[in-house]
Amino acid sequence: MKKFILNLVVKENITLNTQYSLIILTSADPLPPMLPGQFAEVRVDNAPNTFLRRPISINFVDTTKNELWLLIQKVGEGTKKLCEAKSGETMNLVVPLGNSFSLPENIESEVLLVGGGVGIAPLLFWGAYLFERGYKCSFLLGGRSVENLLQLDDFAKYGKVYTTTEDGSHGEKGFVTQHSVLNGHNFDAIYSCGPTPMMKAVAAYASRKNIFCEVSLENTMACGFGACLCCVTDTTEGHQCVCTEGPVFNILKLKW
Amino acid sequence: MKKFILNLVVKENITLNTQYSLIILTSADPLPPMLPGQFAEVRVDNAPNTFLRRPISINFVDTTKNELWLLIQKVGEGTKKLCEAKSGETMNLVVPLGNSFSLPENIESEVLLVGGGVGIAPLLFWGAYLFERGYKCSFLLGGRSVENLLQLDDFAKYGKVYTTTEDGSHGEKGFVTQHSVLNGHNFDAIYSCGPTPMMKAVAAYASRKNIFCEVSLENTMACGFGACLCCVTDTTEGHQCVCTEGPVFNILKLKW
Amino acid sequence: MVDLSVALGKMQLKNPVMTASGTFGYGTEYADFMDVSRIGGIIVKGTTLRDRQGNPYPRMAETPSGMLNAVGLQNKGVEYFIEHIYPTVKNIGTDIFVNVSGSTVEDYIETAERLNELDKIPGIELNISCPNVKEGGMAFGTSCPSAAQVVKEVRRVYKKEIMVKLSPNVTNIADIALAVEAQGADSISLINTLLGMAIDAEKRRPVLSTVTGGLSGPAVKPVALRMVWQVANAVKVPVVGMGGIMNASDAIEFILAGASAIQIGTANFIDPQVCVKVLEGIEEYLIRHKINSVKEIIGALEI
Amino acid sequence: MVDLSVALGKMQLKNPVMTASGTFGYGTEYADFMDVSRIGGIIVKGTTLRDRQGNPYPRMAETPSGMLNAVGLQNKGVEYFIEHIYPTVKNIGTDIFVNVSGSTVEDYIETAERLNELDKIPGIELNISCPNVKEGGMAFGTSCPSAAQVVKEVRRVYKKEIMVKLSPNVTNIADIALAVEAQGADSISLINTLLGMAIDAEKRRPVLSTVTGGLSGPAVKPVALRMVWQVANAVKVPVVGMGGIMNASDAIEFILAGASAIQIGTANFIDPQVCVKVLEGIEEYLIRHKINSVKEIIGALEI
Ligand SMILES: Cc1cc2nc3c(=O)[nH]c(=O)nc-3n(C[C@H](O)[C@H](O)[C@H](O)COP(=O)(O)OP(=O)(O)OC[C@H]3O[C@@H](n4cnc5c(N)ncnc54)[C@H](O)[C@@H]3O)c2cc1C
Ligand SMILES: Cc1cc2nc3c(=O)[nH]c(=O)nc-3n(C[C@H](O)[C@H](O)[C@H](O)COP(=O)(O)OP(=O)(O)OC[C@H]3O[C@@H](n4cnc5c(N)ncnc54)[C@H](O)[C@@H]3O)c2cc1C
Ligand SMILES: Cc1cc2nc3c(=O)[nH]c(=O)nc-3n(C[C@H](O)[C@H](O)[C@H](O)COP(=O)(O)O)c2cc1C
Ligand SMILES: Cc1cc2nc3c(=O)[nH]c(=O)nc-3n(C[C@H](O)[C@H](O)[C@H](O)COP(=O)(O)O)c2cc1C
Ligand code: FES
Ligand code: FES
Repeated sequence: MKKFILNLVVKENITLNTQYSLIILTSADPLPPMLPGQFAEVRVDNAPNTFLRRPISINFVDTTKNELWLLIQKVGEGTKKLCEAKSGETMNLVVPLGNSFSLPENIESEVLLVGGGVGIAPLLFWGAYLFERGYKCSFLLGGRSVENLLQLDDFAKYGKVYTTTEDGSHGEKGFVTQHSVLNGHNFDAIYSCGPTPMMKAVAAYASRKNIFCEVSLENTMACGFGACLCCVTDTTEGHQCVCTEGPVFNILKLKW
Repeated sequence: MKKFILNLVVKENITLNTQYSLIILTSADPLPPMLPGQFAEVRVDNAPNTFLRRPISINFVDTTKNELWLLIQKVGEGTKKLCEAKSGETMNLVVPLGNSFSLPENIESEVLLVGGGVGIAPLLFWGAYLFERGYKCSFLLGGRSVENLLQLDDFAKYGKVYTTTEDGSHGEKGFVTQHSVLNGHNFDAIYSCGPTPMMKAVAAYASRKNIFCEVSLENTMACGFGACLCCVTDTTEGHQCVCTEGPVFNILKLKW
Repeated sequence: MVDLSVALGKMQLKNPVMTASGTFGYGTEYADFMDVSRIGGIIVKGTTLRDRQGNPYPRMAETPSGMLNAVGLQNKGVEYFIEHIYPTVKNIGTDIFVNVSGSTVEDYIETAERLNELDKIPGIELNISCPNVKEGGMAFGTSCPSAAQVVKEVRRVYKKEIMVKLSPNVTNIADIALAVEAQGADSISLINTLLGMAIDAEKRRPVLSTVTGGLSGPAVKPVALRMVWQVANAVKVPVVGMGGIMNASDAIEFILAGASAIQIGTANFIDPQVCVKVLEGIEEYLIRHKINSVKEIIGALEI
Repeated sequence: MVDLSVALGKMQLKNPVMTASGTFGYGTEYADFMDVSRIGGIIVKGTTLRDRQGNPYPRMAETPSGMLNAVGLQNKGVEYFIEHIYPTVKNIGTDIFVNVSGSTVEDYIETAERLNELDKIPGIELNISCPNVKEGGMAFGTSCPSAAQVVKEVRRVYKKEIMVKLSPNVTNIADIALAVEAQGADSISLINTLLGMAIDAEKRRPVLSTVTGGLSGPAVKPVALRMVWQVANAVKVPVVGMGGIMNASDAIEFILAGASAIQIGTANFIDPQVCVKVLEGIEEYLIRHKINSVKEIIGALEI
């Protein structure tokens, strides 16, 4: 897919809570085609101690309103600065980057999307995409506490939402992989994005049950488009770049 | 004089024209004592490519309103960023730094303050200070064009204002040292701040006429308080730091 | 119209803006962002005799105004390059140089020999300065005899332009430059990355899987400029300067210091269009200063 | 209460935070900003046998995340120090070290001899690494025999703590460290500045009067960390780390890499209170990680 360097306008910056912001970007020109699972490399302006762009998933694309959403968690100086963006400012993105989730083979598939923390970001776009194409999805979203569960109302538009929190403040208490829906249901495809230990647990479950499963990996990236080879993960085919061969990988391919 | 590290609040940022801003700082606590000729080392926040503080003269201190004024010309990234300061933001200053102008010996002295461009910054405070103490001053202010003549109304409160511009757009056409007031009048003390060639011309005039003359020098500074020895100028007493032995020097001491 | 062409050893580049090895893939990665044929020359990824998997993850750490990398020359080997990559990149519209690395002198020789056959590759950049591989690599570039030996042996088998890329991790870079010049280097490029390290204080661990890695980006620019100036004053062959170039002004500083051409590395990651912007900026500078040819400012620093 | 004291050769510092020579004047310059007696140790300005005017203006250039300086050891000489400065600084409330430089070995010896007499000066830092002087200076620190010679001769006349400060502008810093350790250095400090250069593209001139100068600040931190780690793994004497430390986390990185103490230089210019902030940050880190003594994390990097 053709990649672009875009100056998008911050239409709105919605502070979800102290840790997370949802940034709605727009443009006078139509946005280029993008797929769920892809990400953007966002330039951080006015930040004295960051230097490289920051990889951020495409959280949602609203083609009717020409909007691109980014869901950002403040973890360090770069994300903190991005979360301070004000309406009317521009943000510079290299987009769309990486591969995307693969559609389940069968329209009848029972699909589960499992997200943890800010890892839910690409799953909203993916859930909407599946829903529009007639797939039936469920969402299993987890977080340490209720503040780490995000965009629940948005997810609810596209399927049933199950939640877990480690402290029991919302949904079932525990980790996503302990949720009762995993016992009750037989899923045909699972897609997951979140902290690595969570994805590994999801992958273990899928392997055990022989379920098709893709996960979206993070990695330290310098370029985001295959030029630096800094972002490798070990696979059955050797070192592969998460930014071009991923971020979405079938778990059968990963050696982690 | 005791030096402080202060977080002052931007009360107002007055854009004088595309090149210059007047920044009015204030504080809940009373400002420390400061003298005309002294400067501040201002930290530049949110600027990715500046690293060191920027030396900026104390333009004016209004003790009644607890205000400290900085007059800033945009020349590079640091000053540009400072000129973007918004009301309510804080600015971090190390202040007051350097020596100060010396009072003329005789209250009857005819005093001339000669400034060029943003070099007028310390002269406003000095003019006000002299005026309050009963000295009679005149101001000779020059610039390339009328946009480079600043704060003329403020200066007019403390004495007669003469101007020159290189393009003749305000006052007499030419350089400050060509102004007719220098022929008509006999001054007893001259103080100058501005571009080096201008100060050298003023110093040459003062030397010729044997007039007491002090100039305020610039230099590249890393610390601003005598710790790094980066800011020397050559004097009859060897290399001296502009930030501690200056910025104000009697022209008899300078080897330039 | 200003003349942007520069001489580089046996050849002529259409302009002095090149890309630095390991930061520009095979050029095609940037095709969406700009017309890569406008670039003066592209140095492709570090290539070795045999396939290399490179170092384990993590390979990258951001540092103040720079980054550390520990890629470790991941590449599919020279045969794969010749069979699968050369056929597509040879028509990219500008000069392509292959950056050659090895663990032994024999590796260098064999790789260079294979590349000598490729019509559309006018030269190689001999990387005797990679800090991210266990054997060979940087070691060759940190002593005069070993640097000289590699160049001497490769010179025997490689007939076209040999650009030798020096390591900055040395006491006296000019000595190394003179040693490789004496063995027939057509030009000298510098600097490769400075050996550095990053630590995660909270985890009490090195950030990189290899503990140390190579520092690049604006942080190293002052060191790179100094070394380019020292080398340009020592040797007669053309010098290609790099290290932290982010814009045209940086590029001009290297040219004034004595570089006949420059390479852009890390900056490509932040602005994938930076090469053409630098090119346009150099042109604008020459016009503004009423200079007809970029050649006039090579080494024109007034001391 | 955590224990912040560290051993440094023959002595004990109350805490590991020291100031770097040439950036902290004689300590008194910072008295308005903080209680300087809280600092673990102050290294005063580079001192030479005779008065030095230093280099002409301009002496400073800002660079990405760093600065170049070309002060050139401006100081009034050791006699002036003893007569006029020592009487006031000796009661500053913390250990004062004098940074000693010379153009010849004899200079070093004579200066050290004079300083040996001063009761309240527990040690000297031998600067064999200053890049900003024409003769001597850095040259001593860039070869093992010359580095060893200076230390050997000074060791004969100076009885207290000798900390030897190394130049980073070398191929193999561990070799130099071993050479000075063998001659009786009590501790080793590093890094001094990296040799760099800045050019004004518009004026086509070097920014510094001396063309090249010494690079310091966060830009050099990755190189400094790497060298501290290499040296700490090579020698038995304590290592004092510096180069770009801006905050407690940076300081802890150096300690984890093997430094028994650290020095803060350029950061003092930007935040004149940084030394006490780093001190407090180290204490906070130890408490948070439930570590009783800073000594437990010296060299505690897990590879
Ligand atoms: C493909 C991809 C998609 C992503 N999508 C999102 C998203 O939609 N929303 C979101 O909030 N975050 C997302 N991230 C993570 C985000 O890129 C990092 O949180 C961000 O780069 C950290 O920058 P910082 O300056 O805030 O923190 P830093 O100060 O750089 O680092 C703070 C901490 O984060 C870690 N970190 C830094 N960079 C990365 C990185 N690239 N990957 C993983 N950890 C890192 C550091 O090791 C450190 O512990 C994504 C990452 C990748 C690779
Ligand atoms: C004692 C003193 C008082 C000053 N008072 C004022 C004032 O009241 N108002 C004001 O607008 N400016 C003042 N200046 C000048 C001001 O400090 C510089 O313009 C500023 O540091 C430039 O920073 P920058 O990031 O904008 O430009 P940079 O990008 O750093 O540099 C742009 C240009 O300015 C030159 N420059 C950079 N730093 C200095 C410096 N410290 N001195 C001289 N030239 C420099 C550079 O060589 C370059 O050509 C004063 C300087 C000194 C030493
Ligand atoms: C991710 C990365 C990979 C690199 N790989 C190579 C390489 O394979 N061969 C080589 O000679 N230099 C390699 N380099 C060094 C660059 O070519 C260049 O010398 C260095 O980065 C300095 O330039 P810069 O500051 O513009 O990046 C690499 C640099 C980076 C950042
Ligand atoms: C302005 C300045 C002057 C310096 N003068 C000396 C000196 O006289 N003697 C010395 O050994 N090091 C000197 N240095 C080097 C510092 O002590 C220190 O080694 C170096 O700056 C790296 O630390 P930093 O990055 O924390 O500044 C000087 C550094 C600067 C910035
Ligand atoms: S981030 Fe550069 S190749 Fe993946
Ligand atoms: S600026 Fe540091 S001594 Fe003057």
